[in-house]
Amino acid sequence: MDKDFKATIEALIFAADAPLSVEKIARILEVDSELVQNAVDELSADYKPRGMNLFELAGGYQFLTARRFYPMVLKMKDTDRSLSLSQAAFETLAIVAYRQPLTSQEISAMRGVQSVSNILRKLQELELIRIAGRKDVIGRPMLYRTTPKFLELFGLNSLGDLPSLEEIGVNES
Amino acid sequence: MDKDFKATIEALIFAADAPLSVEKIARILEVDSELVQNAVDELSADYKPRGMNLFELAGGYQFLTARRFYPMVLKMKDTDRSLSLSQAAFETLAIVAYRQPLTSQEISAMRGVQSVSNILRKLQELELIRIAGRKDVIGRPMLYRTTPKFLELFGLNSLGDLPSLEEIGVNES
Amino acid sequence: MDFTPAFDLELQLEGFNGPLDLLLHLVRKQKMAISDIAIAPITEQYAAYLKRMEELNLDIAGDYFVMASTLMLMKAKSLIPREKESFEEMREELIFQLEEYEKIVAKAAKLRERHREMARSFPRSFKEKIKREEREFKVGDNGVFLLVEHYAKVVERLKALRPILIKPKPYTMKDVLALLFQVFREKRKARFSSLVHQRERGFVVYAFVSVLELVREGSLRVTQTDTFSEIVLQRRGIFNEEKQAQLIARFE
Repeated sequence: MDKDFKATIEALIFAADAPLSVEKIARILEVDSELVQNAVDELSADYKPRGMNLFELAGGYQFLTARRFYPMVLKMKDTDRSLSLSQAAFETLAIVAYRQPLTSQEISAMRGVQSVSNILRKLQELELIRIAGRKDVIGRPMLYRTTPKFLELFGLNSLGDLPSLEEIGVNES
Repeated sequence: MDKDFKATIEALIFAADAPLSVEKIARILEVDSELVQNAVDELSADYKPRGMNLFELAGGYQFLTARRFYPMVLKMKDTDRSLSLSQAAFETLAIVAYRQPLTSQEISAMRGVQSVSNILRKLQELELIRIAGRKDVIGRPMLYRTTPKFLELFGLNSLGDLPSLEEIGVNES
Repeated sequence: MDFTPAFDLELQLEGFNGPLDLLLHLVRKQKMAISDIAIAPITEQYAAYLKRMEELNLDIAGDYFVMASTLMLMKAKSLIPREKESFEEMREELIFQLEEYEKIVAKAAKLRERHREMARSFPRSFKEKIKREEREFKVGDNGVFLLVEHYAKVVERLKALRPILIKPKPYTMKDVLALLFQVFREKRKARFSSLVHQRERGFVVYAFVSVLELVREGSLRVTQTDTFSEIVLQRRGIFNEEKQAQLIARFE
């Protein structure tokens, strides 16, 4: 079999967003499906001992990490620690960062939502914000502030290092 | 070389979301960096004739489809990874890349314009540049730097790989 | 090809990225080295380009005009013998700026080329889910920017939602006096509390000041039997239009 033909198919399957069917590959390459099927079968065998395998899924083919290397991949992903915050959580964190100290009611009002208590709890668990006293009004609601860890994670020396709205070309009022 | 060792590294690079450094692989596998480097070099050679190649980018390794299959992959995907940036944005990015870290005022002066804040914002949205602290002068203006993603998208392993002026054909006086 | 300035300009319109770009284009058109730049003719050509851009109703950024005025200042200095030194300094500065800019343009072109080349290779686009959930939070390279962007969004949203407050027109002394005159044209006696019933504080103050004034000049008599008890007002003088105008004039 032509090596480049196989390599082209390899490239297509690798770059596809979802499992790629033999028919679709045949259409792209303008060749016979049978030819593609043979190449895919060969590829599948070639990849058996490797780090990724060719899986037949949902009527198509897709490269996935070989199962036996999952423990190592997990170890890698753990060291990544790249958990991202939801939009809502990021927005809440931004409000606390810029307006601290403030109460959860004040945050809710700024975000135009009923409650932010779940998000605040999550941000507290991540040690990004903390309770910093109570406001001297009826009900004495708790006040929130960012933590030193917040500064550290965002690479800031102090809250004074937060970019101002003017600096990004937005008017405050 | 142990086949499984190479396959493990293959799996890690394949499963990572961004270029993976030799040091990080060595840490995960708890082996010597040199050993990993040898395996990566072998892998790199193994993949030369294939559909995807191992690219050295942003201080790490990443699988990408081989350039020669571009027309076929493009046919499948319709759109490539080209950033749609204006000439002014490319100039601004070049200034940041070659002169980092520097302030927006310094960039404006080099481009002979009053403000580059919109362009900087756009480049930040694309994660090509980032805020990297403040300059210790009056007003403490923000300093900008390029990101690893910039290196990745521009095919650079490190900032030292930026094309030199001789390479470009301009005399540095 | 015909290279009249206008035609040339229309070809170039989209292309200029700022005053330095335009200036560099003019220098190259003259086939001059940057270091040999002749300020007087370049100033004229630059001005002609701006004029043409205006004629074509192009939205020209202020940056172009700043450069135009710098060039004109230089041209003026070049004609005055005692400004010679200052002129030379400015010229050197401009040459340096242009030379640096030329390098940037070359670098930008090279970067663009590299990117175009790189964009021909595709990453694996399927995201496999091999992850444990309890992971620590890590901030990306753009964390601080995302923070201020999110905050900007909140502020912008609040701005959009802010109701447009229609401020109630404040009372003037004139309005309050007019009301008092109306009351005492009809009545001989009135309670202060009824005059200011459900009125806001400002109105009450104005009314009280007006009453004091009317008492001072003998038009009203005031009785209050006890501290904080009702103030009763009694008419003593004349409450007509003429008197009203006279009093208002006094307050104005």
